[in-house]
Amino acid sequence: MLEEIRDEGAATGERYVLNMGPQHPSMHGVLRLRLELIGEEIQEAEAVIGYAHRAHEKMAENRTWPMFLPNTSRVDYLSGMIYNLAYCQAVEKMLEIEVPERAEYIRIIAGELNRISSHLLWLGTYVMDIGGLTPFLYAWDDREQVLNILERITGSRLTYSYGRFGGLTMDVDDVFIKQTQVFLERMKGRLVEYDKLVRQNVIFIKRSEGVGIIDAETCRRYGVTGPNLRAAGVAYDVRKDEPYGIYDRFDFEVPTLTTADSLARYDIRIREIEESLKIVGQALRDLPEGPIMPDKPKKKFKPAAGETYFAVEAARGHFGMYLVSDGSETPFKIKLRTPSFSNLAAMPEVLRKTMVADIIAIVGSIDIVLPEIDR
Amino acid sequence: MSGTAPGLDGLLLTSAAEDHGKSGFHHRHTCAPESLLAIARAFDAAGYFLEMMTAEDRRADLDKMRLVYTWNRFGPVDRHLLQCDLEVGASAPSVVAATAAADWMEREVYDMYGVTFDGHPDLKRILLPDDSDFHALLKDFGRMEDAEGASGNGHGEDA
Amino acid sequence: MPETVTQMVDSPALAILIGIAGVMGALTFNALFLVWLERKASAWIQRRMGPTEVGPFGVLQTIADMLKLLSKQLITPKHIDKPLYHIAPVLVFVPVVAATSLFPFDEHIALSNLDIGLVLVFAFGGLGIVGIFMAGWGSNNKYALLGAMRSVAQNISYEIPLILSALSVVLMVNTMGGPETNGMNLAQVAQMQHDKGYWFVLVQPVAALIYFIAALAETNRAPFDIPEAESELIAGFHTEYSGMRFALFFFAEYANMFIVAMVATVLFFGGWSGPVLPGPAWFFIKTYGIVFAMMWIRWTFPRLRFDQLMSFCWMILIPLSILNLLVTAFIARAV
Amino acid sequence: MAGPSGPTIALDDLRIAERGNGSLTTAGVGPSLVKEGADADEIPLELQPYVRFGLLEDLLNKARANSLWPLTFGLACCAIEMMAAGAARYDLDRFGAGVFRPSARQADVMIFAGTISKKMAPVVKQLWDQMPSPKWAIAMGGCTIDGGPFKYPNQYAIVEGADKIVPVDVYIPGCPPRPEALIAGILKLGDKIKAGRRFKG
Repeated sequence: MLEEIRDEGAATGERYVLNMGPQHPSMHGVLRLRLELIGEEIQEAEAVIGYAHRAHEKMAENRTWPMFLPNTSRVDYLSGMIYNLAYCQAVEKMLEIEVPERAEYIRIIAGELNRISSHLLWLGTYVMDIGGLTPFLYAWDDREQVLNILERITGSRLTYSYGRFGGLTMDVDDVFIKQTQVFLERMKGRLVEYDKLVRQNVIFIKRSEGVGIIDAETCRRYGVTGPNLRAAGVAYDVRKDEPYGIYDRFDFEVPTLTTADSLARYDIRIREIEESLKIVGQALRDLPEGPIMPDKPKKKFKPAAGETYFAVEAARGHFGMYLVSDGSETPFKIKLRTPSFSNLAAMPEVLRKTMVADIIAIVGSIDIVLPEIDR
Repeated sequence: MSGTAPGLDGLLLTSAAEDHGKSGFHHRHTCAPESLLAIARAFDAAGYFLEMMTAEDRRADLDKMRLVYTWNRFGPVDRHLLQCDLEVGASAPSVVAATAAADWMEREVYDMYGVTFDGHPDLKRILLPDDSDFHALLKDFGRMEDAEGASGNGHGEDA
Repeated sequence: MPETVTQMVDSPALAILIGIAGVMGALTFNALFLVWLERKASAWIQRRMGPTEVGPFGVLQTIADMLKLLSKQLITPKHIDKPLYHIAPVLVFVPVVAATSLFPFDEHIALSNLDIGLVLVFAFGGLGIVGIFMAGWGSNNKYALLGAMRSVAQNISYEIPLILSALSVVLMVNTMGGPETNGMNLAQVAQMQHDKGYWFVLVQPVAALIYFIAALAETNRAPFDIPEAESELIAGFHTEYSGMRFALFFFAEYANMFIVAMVATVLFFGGWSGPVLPGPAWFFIKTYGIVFAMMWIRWTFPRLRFDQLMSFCWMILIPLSILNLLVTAFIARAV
Repeated sequence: MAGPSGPTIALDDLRIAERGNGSLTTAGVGPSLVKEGADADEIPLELQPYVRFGLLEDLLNKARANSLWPLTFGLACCAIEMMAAGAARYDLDRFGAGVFRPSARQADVMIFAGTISKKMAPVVKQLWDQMPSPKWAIAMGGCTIDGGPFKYPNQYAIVEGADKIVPVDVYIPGCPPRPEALIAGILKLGDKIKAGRRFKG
C-alpha cells in the first residue's frame, strides 16, 4: 500500500522545495541544503556551499612559506593542531629539515589529543542533532580538559600555531605530562559513561541504526575517507598506510566495521578515541629528553622548484597538501585537499529517499566542518 | 610501464617512477587532454579513487593552464600524479563519467581558474557568490601590489 | 462532596470573577515557576549552574524573560493568513486556562464540581491541537507547516491511548462505587481513593504508564517533541511568532504540562488524599513531582523520528491500552 | 529562518538609521536599518517618541539586559567558543543568555561568531531584518571587527567587519576570543542596555 502512495505522490508532482539554509541549528556552520520533498521524504538534495569561503589558497600565494602557518589551524579549527603540524611536516619534507626526537614525540601527543577533542565535540553535536541535549554538555566537559592541556603548551584553545619548520615553539614540562596522564585515566571511565548514557539508549539506536548507509563503493567513487570510510569496512588510515613523522613506532589498530550506517560511524569514532588514548600513553611513556628545535634553525625558506604532496590522517579523514614551489620565498600554489569536501560530496546521493529527521542524523554523523569545505 | 599501476599503456605522453620519500608521489605522468577520460576509466577500473584535482596557472612561464590529478588507492599507498597542459582558454573533457568525486572538484577548478569542462552535468560556481565575475586563483587577479595605495610586502597597512 | 465556589458565594457574577482571578493567578505563577524549574533542573542534570544572577538563585529570571517578551516588537510577516495567524495563540492558550478550573484541589472546596470533568479536560486538550495547526498553517513558513502537520498527526493518534487508559480508571471507579457514583467526576475519583486507602496506580500500573507516555506526547515534550524539534525544524510551528505571541505558546506548553500532571495526580495518585499535610499541599507536591519527572525525561532522551513515533503509538500503545481496558472489565466484574 | 543567498546586495547603499532612542514603544537601544534616502515620513511611526515613562523604561531595560536570547548563528571558529560559553564550564545561562533561539523571530541579540564571507552578507542582512527590535549585535572575534587574519589589501572573499552590514553594539576582540571574553561582552551589552536613557545613540 505504502509504495503506491509514494509513487503516486511523485506522479502528481507535489514536490516542494525546502531550504535548510545557511543559518540552521544543525548544519554545522553555514551549509545550505536545497531539498525537494514530497511530504517528508527527500527526492532531490543539493548541497550549496561557499558561505564560509575565506580564500586560504589565495592568501597562500600572497605570503611567504612561514606566514601561512596561522592559516592552517583556521582551515579546520577542530583539528587545528593536526593541520598546523601537517603543514610544518610538509615544508620540512621539501626542505629536508631534520626534526629533533623530542619534538616528534610531542607532535604525536598534541596531534592525538587534538583528535580526541575533535571526536568529543562530534559526539556532543551528533547526539544533540538527534535530540539528546545532555550528552553534549558531558562531552564538552571532557573536551575542556583537553583544551586546558593543549592551552598550557600552545597558549590558545582552538587555533594553535604551535609548529615551526624544524620543531615546536614551546617545550613540555612535567605539569603537562601529569595533567595528560590524569586525563587519560579519567577518559577511560568517561567512555563507559557515554556507553551507558548514549550507546545503549534504545531511542538513540533506533535513530542511528541503518540510517545513511555509505557503502565502500560509494566511498571510493566520491573519495570519502576517515571514520566514514572505516565504518564501511575499508581499513585505510594514512597513519598506517603512509606513515609520517614517527607513527610507525606506535602500535595501535585501525578499527573498522562493515554496517556503514550512522551507528557504525559512532562506534568507530569512540574506538578511535580509545586508540588515540593508547598512542598518547605510549608517547608519554618513552618521551626522550633533548631540544625541540634544531640548534641553528634556518631563517630563509626557499624550497627547490617542483611539486610535493604530503598527507596526514586528520580527525575527519585524509588531509592532503599539494605544494608547488617555484624556488622563490612565496609558494606558487598550495592546494588543500580537505576530507570534508569529499565526504559532503557523497551526501546528495546518500540523502535521496530519506526522511527530514534522517538528514540531520546523516549530515551530523559524517562530521563535517564548513570552513574546511569552503577553504 | 609503472609497476602495479592499471593498464595505462598508450594513453600517456611521459611516465616516470618517483621517490615517494622525496616528493610524495610513486608515479608521475603527463598526458594530452583528449585521453583524460580514458585514463580516469582505467584508474577507476583498477579500484583507485580520485584523491585530488586542481589546476595551476602556468600562463606566465609555459603559456598553458595545467590540470593536476592525483589518484590513490585504499590499500598500500600508490599515488599517481597526472599533469595535463591545456591551451589557454581551451576546455577540457570532464571525467565525471568515470569518478563522481570529480563533479565538485571540476566545479571548483572552473570557479577558481575559469577552465570549462565539457560533459560536466552541472558546471556552475561552487565557492564564490553565483553572480561574481572573476576567477579567484588566477595569477593576475587580486594581487596585493595592485591594491590601491598598499605597500608591497605581505601585510601592507592601508595608506 | 466538595462545596463549589458558586455555592459559597451568593452572587454568581462574583463567583465567576473569583474563579477567573484564581485560575489566571495560579497559572501565571505556575508558568513562571515551571520555566525557572525547567532551567534549573536541566542545569542540575547537565552539571552546570542555570540562572543565578537575576535575584536569589535566579528566581527573578523568568520574570525578566516575561517582561522582555512583553516589550518586544510584534512582527507580523506580510504573506500570512491573517485571521489564522492571530487566532492561533489565543486558541492554544484559552482551553488551557479553562481546563484548570476542573480540578478538586481539596476535599471541601473546589472551583467546580462537574459530573463530566474528565471529558471536558480531554476536550479542551483537543482544542489546543487546532490552535497549533492554525499557527503552523497560518504563518506561511515551510518549517512551521511541517511542524503543524507533525503535531496534528501526533496529538490525534496519542489522544486514543490517553483516553483509553483514563477510561480504565473510570470504569473501575464506576463498578466499585455502586450505581450513584460517577467515574467522570474527578472529585469522586479522588474521594474514592481517599476512602479506599490505596492509590489507583497500585491497581492500574499499566494504565498509569500508558497515560504518562501519552501525556508526554500530548504536550509535545521529551522524546516526542517532534512538532517544534529545534534541531530539525528551527522552531516548529511557532517559528514566525515573536514577542508576546511566542510567550503565549510558551505559557500554554507549561500550563498544558501542569494540567496533564494534575489529571495523573487525580486519577492515579489519589488527588488530595495524604496523611499529614492538608489536601492542597499533597495535591501540588504530587503534581510537581510528575512535572519534574517529565522534565527529567526531556533532558535524557533523544528524539524519536516521526514514523517511529507513529508506529510506537499504533502498534504498541493502543493495543496495550485496549487490553488493559478488557482486563479491568473482567476483574471489575469478578470482584 | 532559512535565507536563500539571492543577489548580492551592494553593501554601500545601506545607511544605518539613528539608533532607537529608548522610548517605551521604540526599539530601546536597538537601532533599525533603513534604506538609503529614506526621508522622514518613511521612518516608522514608532521611532518617534511622544511620551516617555522613565521608571518603566528602566525596569524594561533591566529585564532586557538580563534575558538576552542569542540567535544560534555560528559562522566559523568563534562558533565553537560560543558553544563552549554555553556549555557547562562557562555557562552563559547564569546571566539568562543561555537560551539559544534558532528562529530569528524570537532572538534579541545576534552574535556574529566567525567570518562573514561576501556570499553570506545578504543572508546576514536578511536575518537582521527578521529580528524583532529591540535587537542588538555583538561582533565576536577579529573577523567581525575588521576582517581579522583574513584581511589583506585587495582581498576578494570576506566582508571586512560586521559593522559594514549591521550596526554593532559590542566588539569582542580575539581570534577566537575566550568564552570568558564573550561573557564579558554580553555583560557589557547588558550594562549598555541598562544605561538605556543616557545612551542617546
